[in-house]
Amino acid sequence: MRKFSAFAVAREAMRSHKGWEKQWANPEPKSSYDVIIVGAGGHGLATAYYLASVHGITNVAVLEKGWLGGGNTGRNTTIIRSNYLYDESAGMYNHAVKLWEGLSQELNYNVMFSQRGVMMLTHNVHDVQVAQRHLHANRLNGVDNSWVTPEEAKEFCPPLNISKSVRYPVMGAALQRKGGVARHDAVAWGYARKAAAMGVHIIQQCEVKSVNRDESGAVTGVNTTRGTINSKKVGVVAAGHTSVLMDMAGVRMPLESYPLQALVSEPVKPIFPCVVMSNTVHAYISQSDKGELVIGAGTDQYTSYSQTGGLHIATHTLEAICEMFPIFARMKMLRSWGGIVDVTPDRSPILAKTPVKGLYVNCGWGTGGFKATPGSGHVFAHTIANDEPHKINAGFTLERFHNGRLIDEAAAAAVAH
Amino acid sequence: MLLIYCPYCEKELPEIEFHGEGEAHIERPANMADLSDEDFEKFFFIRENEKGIVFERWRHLHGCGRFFNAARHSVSDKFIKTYKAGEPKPKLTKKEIEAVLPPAKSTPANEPIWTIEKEGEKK
Amino acid sequence: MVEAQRTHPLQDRLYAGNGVAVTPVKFHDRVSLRADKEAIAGLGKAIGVALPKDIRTANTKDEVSALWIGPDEWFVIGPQGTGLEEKLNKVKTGLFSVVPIGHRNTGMFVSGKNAVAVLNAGCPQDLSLDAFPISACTRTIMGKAEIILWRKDEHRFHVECWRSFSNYVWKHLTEAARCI
Amino acid sequence: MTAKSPNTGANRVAGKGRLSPAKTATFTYDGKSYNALEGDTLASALLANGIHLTGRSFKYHRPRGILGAGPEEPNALMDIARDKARRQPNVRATCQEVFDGMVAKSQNRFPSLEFDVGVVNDALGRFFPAGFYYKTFMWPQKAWDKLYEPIIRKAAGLGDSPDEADPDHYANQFAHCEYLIIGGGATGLMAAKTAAKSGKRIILVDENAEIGGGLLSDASVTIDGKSGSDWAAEILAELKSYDNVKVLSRTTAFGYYNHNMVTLAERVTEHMANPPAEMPRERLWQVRAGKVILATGAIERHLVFADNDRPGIMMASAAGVYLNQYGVTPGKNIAVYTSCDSAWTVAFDLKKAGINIPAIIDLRKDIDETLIKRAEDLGIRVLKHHGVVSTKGRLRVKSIDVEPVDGVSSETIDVDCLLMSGGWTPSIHLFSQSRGRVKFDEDAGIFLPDIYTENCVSIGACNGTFEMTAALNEALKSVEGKGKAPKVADAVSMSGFKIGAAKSAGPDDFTKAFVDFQNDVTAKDIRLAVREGFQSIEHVKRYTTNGMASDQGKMSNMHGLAIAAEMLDKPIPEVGLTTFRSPYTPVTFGALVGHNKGELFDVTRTTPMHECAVANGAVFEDVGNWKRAWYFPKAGEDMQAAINRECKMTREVAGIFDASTLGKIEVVGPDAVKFMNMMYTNPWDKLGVGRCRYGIMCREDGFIYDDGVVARLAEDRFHVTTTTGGAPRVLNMMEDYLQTEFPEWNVWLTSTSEQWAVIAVQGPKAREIIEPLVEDIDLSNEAMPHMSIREGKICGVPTRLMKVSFTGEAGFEINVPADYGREVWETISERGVPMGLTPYGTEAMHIMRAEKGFIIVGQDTDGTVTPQDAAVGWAIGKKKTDFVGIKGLNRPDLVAEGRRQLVGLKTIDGKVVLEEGAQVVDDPNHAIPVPMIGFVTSSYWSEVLGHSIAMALVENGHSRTGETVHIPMPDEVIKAEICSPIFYDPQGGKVNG
Ligand SMILES: Cc1cc2nc3c(=O)[nH]c(=O)nc-3n(C[C@H](O)[C@H](O)[C@H](O)COP(=O)(O)OP(=O)(O)OC[C@H]3O[C@@H](n4cnc5c(N)ncnc54)[C@H](O)[C@@H]3O)c2cc1C
Ligand SMILES: NC(=O)c1ccc[n+]([C@@H]2O[C@H](COP(=O)([O-])OP(=O)(O)OC[C@H]3O[C@@H](n4cnc5c(N)ncnc54)[C@H](O)[C@@H]3O)[C@@H](O)[C@H]2O)c1
Ligand SMILES: Cc1cc2nc3c(=O)[nH]c(=O)nc-3n(C[C@H](O)[C@H](O)[C@H](O)COP(=O)(O)O)c2cc1C
Ligand SMILES: [Zn+2]
Repeated sequence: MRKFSAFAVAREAMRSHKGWEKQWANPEPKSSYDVIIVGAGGHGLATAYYLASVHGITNVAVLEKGWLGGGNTGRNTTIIRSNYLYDESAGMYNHAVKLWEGLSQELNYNVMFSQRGVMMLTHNVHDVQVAQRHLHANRLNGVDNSWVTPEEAKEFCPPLNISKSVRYPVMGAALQRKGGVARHDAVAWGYARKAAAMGVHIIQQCEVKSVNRDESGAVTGVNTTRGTINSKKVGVVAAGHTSVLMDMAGVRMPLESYPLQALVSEPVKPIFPCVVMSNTVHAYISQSDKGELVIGAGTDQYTSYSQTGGLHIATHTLEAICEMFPIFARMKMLRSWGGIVDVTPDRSPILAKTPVKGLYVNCGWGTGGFKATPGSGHVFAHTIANDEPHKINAGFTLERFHNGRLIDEAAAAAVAH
Repeated sequence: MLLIYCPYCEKELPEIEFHGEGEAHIERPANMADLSDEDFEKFFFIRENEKGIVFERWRHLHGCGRFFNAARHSVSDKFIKTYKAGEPKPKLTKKEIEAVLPPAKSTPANEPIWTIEKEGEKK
Repeated sequence: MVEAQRTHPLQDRLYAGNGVAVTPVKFHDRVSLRADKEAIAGLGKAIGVALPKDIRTANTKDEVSALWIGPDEWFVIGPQGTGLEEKLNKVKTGLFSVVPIGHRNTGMFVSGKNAVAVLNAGCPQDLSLDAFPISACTRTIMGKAEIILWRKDEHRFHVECWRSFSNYVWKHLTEAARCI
Repeated sequence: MTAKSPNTGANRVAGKGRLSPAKTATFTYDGKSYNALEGDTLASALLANGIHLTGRSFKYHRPRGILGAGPEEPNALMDIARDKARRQPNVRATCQEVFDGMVAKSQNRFPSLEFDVGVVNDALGRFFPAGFYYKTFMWPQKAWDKLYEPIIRKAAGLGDSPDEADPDHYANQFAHCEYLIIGGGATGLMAAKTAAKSGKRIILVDENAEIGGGLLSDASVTIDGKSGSDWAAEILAELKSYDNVKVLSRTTAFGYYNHNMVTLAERVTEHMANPPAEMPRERLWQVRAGKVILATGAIERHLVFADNDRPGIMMASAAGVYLNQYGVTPGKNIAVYTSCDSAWTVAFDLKKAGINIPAIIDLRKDIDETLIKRAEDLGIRVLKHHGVVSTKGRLRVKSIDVEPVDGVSSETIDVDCLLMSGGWTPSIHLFSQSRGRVKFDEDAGIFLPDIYTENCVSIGACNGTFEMTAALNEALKSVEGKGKAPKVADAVSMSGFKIGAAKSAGPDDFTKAFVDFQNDVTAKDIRLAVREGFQSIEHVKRYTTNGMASDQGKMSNMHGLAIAAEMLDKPIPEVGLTTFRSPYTPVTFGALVGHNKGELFDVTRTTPMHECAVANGAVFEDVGNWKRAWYFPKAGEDMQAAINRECKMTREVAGIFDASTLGKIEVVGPDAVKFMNMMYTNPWDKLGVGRCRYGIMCREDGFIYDDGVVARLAEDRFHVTTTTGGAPRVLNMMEDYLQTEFPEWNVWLTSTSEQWAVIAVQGPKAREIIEPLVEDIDLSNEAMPHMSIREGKICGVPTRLMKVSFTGEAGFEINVPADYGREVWETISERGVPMGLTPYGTEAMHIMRAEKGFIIVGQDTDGTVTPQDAAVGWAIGKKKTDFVGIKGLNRPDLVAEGRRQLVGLKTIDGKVVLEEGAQVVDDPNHAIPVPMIGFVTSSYWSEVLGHSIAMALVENGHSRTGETVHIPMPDEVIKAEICSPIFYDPQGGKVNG
């Protein structure tokens, strides 16, 4: 892998950029691999990369039905934070943030991780109680998070309307300064490039159609639109499509797949310096390096694999945006789209072994898994390599749904994303 | 915004009058008290989450208030039919299913072309 | 001791302009009536107007009206002091539930040539005469509030909502009227 | 209005165009004042005044001019203002009509449009290939957000965001019709005319100010023997006479959603000099159509060649529009570079208007002889099978170099304007949004509608039917019309096309040949992306950002696709299109928000006694949609002082509280008890008529879902109360079970939350205060014990009077029909206040219930707490064989050791009030992460007890009474003792007064 650098760009400029190599190859699938990862999203690619870099397992195929990074990774609003309530979550997301901090250098790919701060607004007494509970738990878990007054919030985010006369005045906010955003595409591409360089096969346009198992029930491989590919270890990292894939192996999942929409405005000069989210009025917003306001909407109320949803969901969010930031009412929506989010009953992910020998699953990230990408890939690689969960994902099991040991970020009134 | 036929109001009405109520045909076990943990998990947590024909519950919350069921394709988001609560899961005809199959989008990256066989595979 | 008087949630309100008038409906008796098949006929007799079997329609006799809301649900409205509750509870045949909601609900009339346009600013239903003829009624949405919509005439509608939503619904209707 | 006979520009062509020279308007552009004709777009007005230069490009800051005449415009994006607050960036000068007093500014330049320091990016352009930022700015690690990112951000972004709240308002309209016809060109009009007679409801929309589409700019065509524009005008007049037809101009269909919902953005006042205050600026239409007729036409493509982006280089069809519609010529010496017939017609029109046409350069070998003949007759030089290989001129094109397609000898031609045409791309945006599937037509080089998934049809140019007669026949058919289309003569031919790189943009050229103008994507960038392994068109799009600008690639996508396909050596359809998404053109947030702002942003619910609280100087808190009186500060009192007084007075004398927001459900029917037994953990059989009981409701998972007091009014009638926030979801859950699990049970549910105003009168003097106001009810403890209900009268109106207490004091909750609430409250106050009756708010209520250890669902529980955890296990009917939650409750983890259980906490230093949400630990000195064993759910200063009180969920709390735990705060560690949560009147004698 030839190194990326300002110097390399200058050198290539001199020969009109003829010298760049492919960032990843498009190999024909081999007949078998040590590990198959299903799904070339951020989490799948990261898993493959850490299998290679941490565990020395490079005979790995990542199978992708479409184009790599084209799932939720390629359509998310890229909010990164770790101020979750429960110890398990804090452990997972904090682990991820640590990895984010060095990721561009580690991958030699600028993922534009920008710690501009994530501010979560409170609008009523209950919001404040919930925020305080998070703040105290975060502090004792070593997670950065602090309380700011409406005035401090305004200073941190000038477009914010803190007038007392609005319908739901801002009563303060929880601010995680280490939180921020990253460039979604770059994350997928960076992992793909480095993983490919270490020998991982990324096979696109290759849809897994069924999962093969021997008489003992153990996994032996998968049938794809590009033929049968064997492996004793298969990791499913298919987000919205997890139920479909696990079904192929006879495992039923506690998941539902909903459309989640987002939209961007036309690009403007820097106006919005951070990330702001509000659970009570349902909106979250940031400004990308290209200048668009990136705005996340909610899920539609029915399950769907269509990557589209109703306009009323997006407008509901824009109402909240214009209420909190009245100066944006004359901005224009440039494009809207949807993804398919896999939602668990307790809104926490599943990263675990399954009842089927050799089958591993990483799913249930729902509306908020982009932030976890490096951490998730890192511990999932560990789980596959050692057939044993890492202590960070030990709690994110499938069993919790029959013993009831849920990690209920939803019930604890945590917010999405 | 979907258009949903309410089998009680006997009319196609806008989605915002309705409330999605999740997967249909999950009966509450009569012996709830002594259900096994596995069976409770199946009942309360496990979902079909079908990519294809889904059977789901709706409530005409801001209308007649009735709960009812629907058969819908979860990729085209088109309804095959809606039917009253308590009615058995309908057997869908080939014709009914074909009518709601989504065509592939033209980009090769996107969904494969849907065929009746694909539905057939599903138990 | 002086008897406490009612306070109308839309006291002293009035809007007229742009081909629409919005006016509060004065105090009425209202009942949420739920009944099984056997009871229907008797209940109708009791209040002097048959409970409509036709979906989404209202029957009116004298000043008492019964609106079809759901398969076993009717909204009955009559002038204050009609004694709807008492009359209905006298019925002996069939099973039913009578719950007075005269104070839960508040009404307003929307009338004029632009009435439909004003309603459709927040109500997603097709309100053309074919889809929603005279004396049609339905529970539906007005912006972010639930309402009962009842067409009294081509250009005259009766809108019902819960009292704490009435200010919102009023504001929505009048704001829409301004924008016509 | 402006001066006597204002000069509206040197480039007006006498006798051309459709605007009345009488009406003029004045506007400023970059500070300089100009005149325009009313009806001018900003673009036509600028061109009339000889201005091409309108902006700087995104990345290289290259000077850019007006390229098109419609919504596809990538370059001429302006900042348009009426006044300081009414300013909008990135407005297309080609769509925005000039109004008198309009202030327009160019964007993305510093310090000025003519001299922009950003151009260094252009000189250094080769250092900024596609995706360069992914490859650099990585060292040192910290420098990204601190140093590089701010620079990149400053350079990126087009206009400046508005900086003041938008004073305008916007409207929404739901509409239904049998036919929604999108596009008011020849085909759309034909369809509308035909359908109108059917009497069906028809909506015809067009994004332009004037309806007529291509016809308006077509000088030659005749239909029915009339000029195209006259024919259009006649139909329009006819349509206006039908009241089943609605015609909306300035209205863009921007989204095609499920089940034939199409959304329209109507620009209502943006063209007016003084919009009436009442009028909305824009209106959002949400149209549910029986059938959608797509007559959206086609958009002309540019040609991809070296330096094809200089100001003065523009689309041929645009020049046709400016000349024939606005009477403006874009230049005096105009060459035409094309691969499509329609551009020839434009050349002829210009020539006839007296403009010099040095040459028509056509890439094609064989060209329709009649075109060549007409060119010769007009004395226009024709360069067959030639291409433009370079252009000169910094702020405006000066000259072009022309070469035979397969030759080298180049010739320089001086021009002040160059028109180009790469042929037409059908507007299939909306069709694709409807999730229809397209197919590729090799011969015409266009994607066309193939499989439809909604009830819609494409007709005319958007269906690839460029021949007008055929298009009109499609229109007839689309609405089940009979007969034949009117006779068409001299229609413009639109055949001939070029997609991808033309000569001088080839693989081995070092030039900048632009594919996407706004995002500065060149042919080179597309090739680089493919070379680097970005083989999916979706990857190419994202790596180069081709088609991601505010024009969404209306002109560039086909070129990008063709260049990528060539590199990949794959046929175009195999590479495929990127996904079309809503909106078709950008839509103002305000329009999407519509009425739902300010007062209408969300419902504000107030209780019947709200005005009484206001009169008492209440401070309100938001609880869901409700405004609830939080506390009642007297002059000079802060919150703490007020609530201390409210608690004290209530406990010593009496307090009055508005509890109307509590949810109420009337459960009626012979099976009511059976139903209650299923819904609540409690048993209900033994609850006598006239008695009340506190009930707990779980979900099947066994966690507390809601609670409330339930009163039995009759054998078959219960008055159920729920939490304020829980009311709707509890009723929904009850209905769910009733309708879907137990439909055979005879019981009905009705929400009575708002039927009853609820006035709580609590405290030692409560009875004394209300007794004289009550009729037909004996209030004595014997006749009416704690937890009972009676029906009778108060203040002469019916009441459901409950003897219940959420404060621990003897007290009543008086339910009266809501409209009476206000006067009943006032009457009670008139009598009680002199005796010391004190209004108290939700905060005092919270304190007093906490002093009694009563939980608040949602504060002391969070959806992970079982009745046992919350110390209300007694509310579970031990003998019951079924109720919602009976299994969930007994799952392994819910009965396991170490669950968090609700306890009281007494701080060792009673003056210290714990913070709600503070975490409880055993070992405060433990290194981070510190194991947490619970948290504080409720905490208050208790004035009555003289010390702080708190409730907390603590691991194994129920068996740890008396033990000391630690609550670490940022600056200190607080010690507290685990105790019973019942702090006040543990024996509970007070409720009996
Ligand atoms: C609109 C939106 C906004 C969001 N905002 C945020 C946010 O702000 N912050 C945050 O942290 N998270 C956010 N999320 C969630 C986040 O995007 C996801 O949790 C995360 O990207 C999941 O990554 P993944 O790699 O697991 O899934 P994906 O990126 O979806 O990858 C799964 C891949 O599996 C492939 N696949 C599926 N089936 C098959 C098959 N049969 N064979 C082969 N391949 C298959 C898919 O094509 C896909 O590429 C958002 C999501 C959406 C949709
Ligand atoms: N300038 C020309 O020579 C020219 C241009 C177009 C069409 N034609 C010919 O004229 C005949 C009929 O043309 P047509 O009617 O198919 O196309 P048209 O271009 O004449 O009309 C299409 C109209 O639809 C409008 N439109 C497009 N998308 C819209 C949207 N989303 N919302 C609202 N309005 C929208 C356009 O502004 C345009 O006014 C065809 O034979 C075609 O070949 C000629
Ligand atoms: C953070 C972020 C920023 C985006 N910015 C733009 C943009 O500036 N312009 C644009 O056309 N699309 C933008 N998109 C949307 C993509 O074009 C595309 O809609 C999205 O990746 C979903 O893919 P699909 O629409 O092809 O299904 C952005 C997407 C994300 C996640
Ligand atoms: Zn209904």
